[in-house]
Amino acid sequence: MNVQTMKKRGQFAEVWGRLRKNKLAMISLSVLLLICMAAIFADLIANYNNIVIKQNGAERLMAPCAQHWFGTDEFGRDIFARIIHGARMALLMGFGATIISVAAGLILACVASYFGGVVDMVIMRVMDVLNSVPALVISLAICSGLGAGTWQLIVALSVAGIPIHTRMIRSNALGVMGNEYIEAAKSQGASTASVIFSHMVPNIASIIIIQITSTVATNILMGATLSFIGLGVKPPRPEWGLMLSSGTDYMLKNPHMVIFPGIAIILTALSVNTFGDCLRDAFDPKLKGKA
Amino acid sequence: MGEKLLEIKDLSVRYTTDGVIAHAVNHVNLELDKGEILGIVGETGAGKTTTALGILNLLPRYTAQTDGEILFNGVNVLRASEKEMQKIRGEHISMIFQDPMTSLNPVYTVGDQIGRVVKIHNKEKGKEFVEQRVDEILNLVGIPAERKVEYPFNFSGGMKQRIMIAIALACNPELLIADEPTTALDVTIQAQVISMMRSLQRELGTAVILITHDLGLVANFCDKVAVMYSGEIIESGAIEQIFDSTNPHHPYVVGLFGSIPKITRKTKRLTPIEGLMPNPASLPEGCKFHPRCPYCMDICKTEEPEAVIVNDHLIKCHRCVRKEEA
Amino acid sequence: MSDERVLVKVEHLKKYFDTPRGKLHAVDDVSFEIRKGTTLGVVGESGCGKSTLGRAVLGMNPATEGHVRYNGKDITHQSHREFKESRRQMQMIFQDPYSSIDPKKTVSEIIAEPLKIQKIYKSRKDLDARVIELMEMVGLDLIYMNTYPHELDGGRRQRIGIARALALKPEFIVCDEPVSALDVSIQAQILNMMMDFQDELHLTYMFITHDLSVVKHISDEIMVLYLGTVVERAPSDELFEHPTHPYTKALLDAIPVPELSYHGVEPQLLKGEVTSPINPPQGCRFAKRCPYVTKACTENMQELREISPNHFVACCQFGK
Amino acid sequence: MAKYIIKRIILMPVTLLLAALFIFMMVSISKTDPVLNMLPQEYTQEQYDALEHELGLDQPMLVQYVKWIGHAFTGDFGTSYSTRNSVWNEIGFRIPTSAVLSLVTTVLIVIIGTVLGILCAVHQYSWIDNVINVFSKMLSAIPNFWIAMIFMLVFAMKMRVFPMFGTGTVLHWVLPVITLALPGLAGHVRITRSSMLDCIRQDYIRTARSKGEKESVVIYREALKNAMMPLITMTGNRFAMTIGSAVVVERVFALPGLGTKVLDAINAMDVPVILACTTVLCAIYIVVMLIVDLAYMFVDPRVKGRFVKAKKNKVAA
Repeated sequence: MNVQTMKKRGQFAEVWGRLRKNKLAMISLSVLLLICMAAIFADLIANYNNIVIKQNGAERLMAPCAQHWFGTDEFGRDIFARIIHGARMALLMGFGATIISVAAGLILACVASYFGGVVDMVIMRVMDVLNSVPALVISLAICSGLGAGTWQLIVALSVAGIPIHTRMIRSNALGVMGNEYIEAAKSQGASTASVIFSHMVPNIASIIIIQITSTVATNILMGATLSFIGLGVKPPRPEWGLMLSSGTDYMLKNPHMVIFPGIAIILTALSVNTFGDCLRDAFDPKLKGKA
Repeated sequence: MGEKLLEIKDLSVRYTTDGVIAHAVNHVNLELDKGEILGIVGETGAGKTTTALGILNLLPRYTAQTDGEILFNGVNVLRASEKEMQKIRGEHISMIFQDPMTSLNPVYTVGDQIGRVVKIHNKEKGKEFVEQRVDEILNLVGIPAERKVEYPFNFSGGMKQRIMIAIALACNPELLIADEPTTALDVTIQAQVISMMRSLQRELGTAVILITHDLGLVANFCDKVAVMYSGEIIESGAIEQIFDSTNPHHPYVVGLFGSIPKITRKTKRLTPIEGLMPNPASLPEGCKFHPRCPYCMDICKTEEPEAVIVNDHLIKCHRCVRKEEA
Repeated sequence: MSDERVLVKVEHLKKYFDTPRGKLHAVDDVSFEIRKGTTLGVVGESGCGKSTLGRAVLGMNPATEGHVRYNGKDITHQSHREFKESRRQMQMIFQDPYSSIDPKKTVSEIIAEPLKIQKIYKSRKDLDARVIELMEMVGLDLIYMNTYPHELDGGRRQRIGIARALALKPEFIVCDEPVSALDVSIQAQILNMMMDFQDELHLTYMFITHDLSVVKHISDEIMVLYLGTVVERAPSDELFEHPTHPYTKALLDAIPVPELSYHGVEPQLLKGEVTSPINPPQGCRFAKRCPYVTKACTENMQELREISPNHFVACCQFGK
Repeated sequence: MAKYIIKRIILMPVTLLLAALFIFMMVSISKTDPVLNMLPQEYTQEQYDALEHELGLDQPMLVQYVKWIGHAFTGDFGTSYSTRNSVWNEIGFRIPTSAVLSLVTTVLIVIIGTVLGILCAVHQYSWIDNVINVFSKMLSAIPNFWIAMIFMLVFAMKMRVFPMFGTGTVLHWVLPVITLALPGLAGHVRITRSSMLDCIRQDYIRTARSKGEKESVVIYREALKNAMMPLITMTGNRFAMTIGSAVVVERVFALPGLGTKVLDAINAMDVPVILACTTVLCAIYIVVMLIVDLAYMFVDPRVKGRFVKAKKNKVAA
């Protein structure tokens, strides 16, 4: 008995439909995909050992030319190759740290909003204390504790992000918990897990996705900042913040060492931010309505 | 037949959002005399609130297009300048809204908000006149004047609606539009608010347009009734004509009366109207009610019925051709 | 009043909530019985505790004091397993069609949820067949099986809620203001459908509402609540013909009746507003607003006294 | 009212203590052993133990924390590992620099951001709105140390309009404040705009219009006061972000603030100085948060009302 039913258009299919119509979203998405491609195929474009790290004094501080599109740095390494490899680091920091802190935030928020009472109070007080320490200060403390390095940097960025995400997801989760369909599920004898995962999480999924896109950009900037002040990635690994920090000394005469990594950071952060905004409009279009 | 206060001539309102055009109000004609009480009845989406906002010219500027005229004391409100409208709103026409909980500004005191409307329309008068008027109107609506320094969150739903009425009647307007004023209130509080509105109406002689979906309220409070269905007035007349079951009525009105459980009689099953309100973006051809009408004829599907008026009792239906009433 | 066996018996049910400003007496010493196949109407204004009572009877938030017996078995405090087991007999229909349906699930998933939790059907085919059967029962077009609730109007969403409640073939359904959020014409369709189900499936309803004309139409017996206490209980016709408690009289008088004879009629108004349920004073809760208040009213709690067959009133002025 | 203030004031040091504990734990789990790099190349075990005991590193972490906090309250942050003199001399004079930089920038952001945000909200979808929107999107994607470098390159090095490093005249402060303010400004404008738009869509705005109010009065009196509420709490978060990025801007412009000191201390693993700087930064932030909270309480009638009404009820009952 084939029942003529409307095609099962999931909510995400609908959102994708709206996104496709939005020019800005497509541009920012294509830029983002380009950067991801660069990150994934970095080894094919420039071999890590002999181009990205090998120092060759002869071609020191060359301005952008045919052979080196973005010129070379103080050790004669090709900046274009280093930026491509740097993309890998930026995306790792951006998405890696965000996923960890949003996941931790989600778990803490779900536990806090579902059980409420003492559990909620304890978690929230811990978050208040963490929140009373500026994010960068948290990262400074963690970097000084764990020392410099890639995974230490990701840990620092994640921990700095947890309080904000927990607080944001919790307020949305409490909003969802107030609805009667949660009470209806409980009235059917549904287990705690099924109420959280089959009812609460899908309803806060759109908020989490919007939060992820906005935090990725922040983490990319924060990661570059920490590397810039020497607490993030250790040389000789190629990282945009690190390249900028070494570029400060030669800035006056060879500005190219400072311009290109900066543009790379801005391009990535801008495309992620723009895509995040378009995503938010696509998720609940009525927010965009006229006054 | 008193002197004409408000005339709505062939009013149509269309909202366009994201390319979709919704016909909220289609060719509405209404009249209201001084001191008269008109009830506008209809279900969700019938265009009641849109008509009311049209009278105050408060429709959203970008998305709403209006045709036809709304004459208030001879002035066409739809084409009036914003400056002229600001003189009329609050002083000649005022409005109270459905949800008292959100209609008051949470960060200003109650006395402040009532005083604002008095100050706007009596710029030349001093501060004492405003304060004295605020105390006076607060007592009229049954709220102790010393509570005017408190904020809206200190008041219950019923009290907030009284404050809204105080704001609306502070400048003694000629017309008060009440958009479902008591829907959000309990029935005993509704009785208090309605009886207060009735005494104030008699005392100040204000004309009232009461928008509601509760036929009982209309029978109790109004002189004239207009029943709206998907943007059109399908039946209107004095309540003696509408609530008299011996008169012929539009099938929708018959269905409405059939859908309300009676207190006085024991009925086993209600006789509801089948189907749902049509979508304003894709209204059916011919008579808008034909998909749900039990007496639907072929002509109803194609041709829009004429509004037949027999001594002030208007019915818009092909079937209700009536002999000339005495 | 069919003399069928008593399905639900509630004895001295109390439900208190602790608030920073004191103890909130949501439900205070309420007792009643519901016979199988009949409908008990519970009516009262906002804040009278009718919804809390409905949820306490179903065991969703356990009572502070008193007992609820279903078919003789005490179900006041149940373990999660017992609670889940008893869902096969007891279900609930919620008030707000927009908030009681999960917007991120399709219509068939929502209706099938109780069946999945109770793991009744092994194969997916049987499950779908049952969902289709339920949708046809409540008058939902099968085309909507895979649509999302936000595309549907209030009336259809409430039908989904009813289908979900009927999924496990329950005996007893608590309806918490099922039609209050709907338009008059849709309301009539839903009420007719619920009364048909009562006759066909021999259901027992506890119908909670603030709309007196609706409660008179659908219930066999009506209980009037005020600030957590029962002020009057009687068969529906008896209550409307001889309302005795002052609050019931004021309530009935305040309903606007759509008939010409009521034009311009001034109802007998109550003074003031509902008092706070937090740390309520001793004696009758209605004393502050009652036109016939005496000293006796404010001293002791008023018990329900039978003034005529099956007609109980909690007021010292009557039924001496 | 007083009860609320006292509660907040008591809560402040508790939060500071807990925040300091968190930082202390983070910093002290570091693998590098400070005692080692203070000893000469070859050293005997006794010398190691003596120094370790002198620095108090042999006790369990909790005891160290309590001792450290005890001294900190009296202003004695212990002795710096690298310079061997008291930490307070190292950082005491730096606190005003950091505090002034962050406060001035935050005030600048809030004032300009609020004005621009309101402009965007009132003229939604007009050219002003689009221009400011694009700029704020761009600015929020640019790391502020990069802006700092570019400004220094253009204004200080090439055009020599402003001095490059150090403090002294007001000119020295212009570039750091601007570079610190720009990214924060972007965020603040967007938040003000959305808060204003939310308030403009509320029912009481329709009520105000039905009173015959002029449109400007409706926006700037009825909507604005409600939109200000969330902005006050946002100022607190803005100050936190500004303190964070001030550390970096100080490094670029070599301003003698806590930021530069803490960065050098981290490289040299000078634990007491790290602890002192980070805790002082936290203290500044927490004090400002308290002020913001109290300001919010005075402005929002609902919060204030909860206490005033309680008093009045007692009188009335």
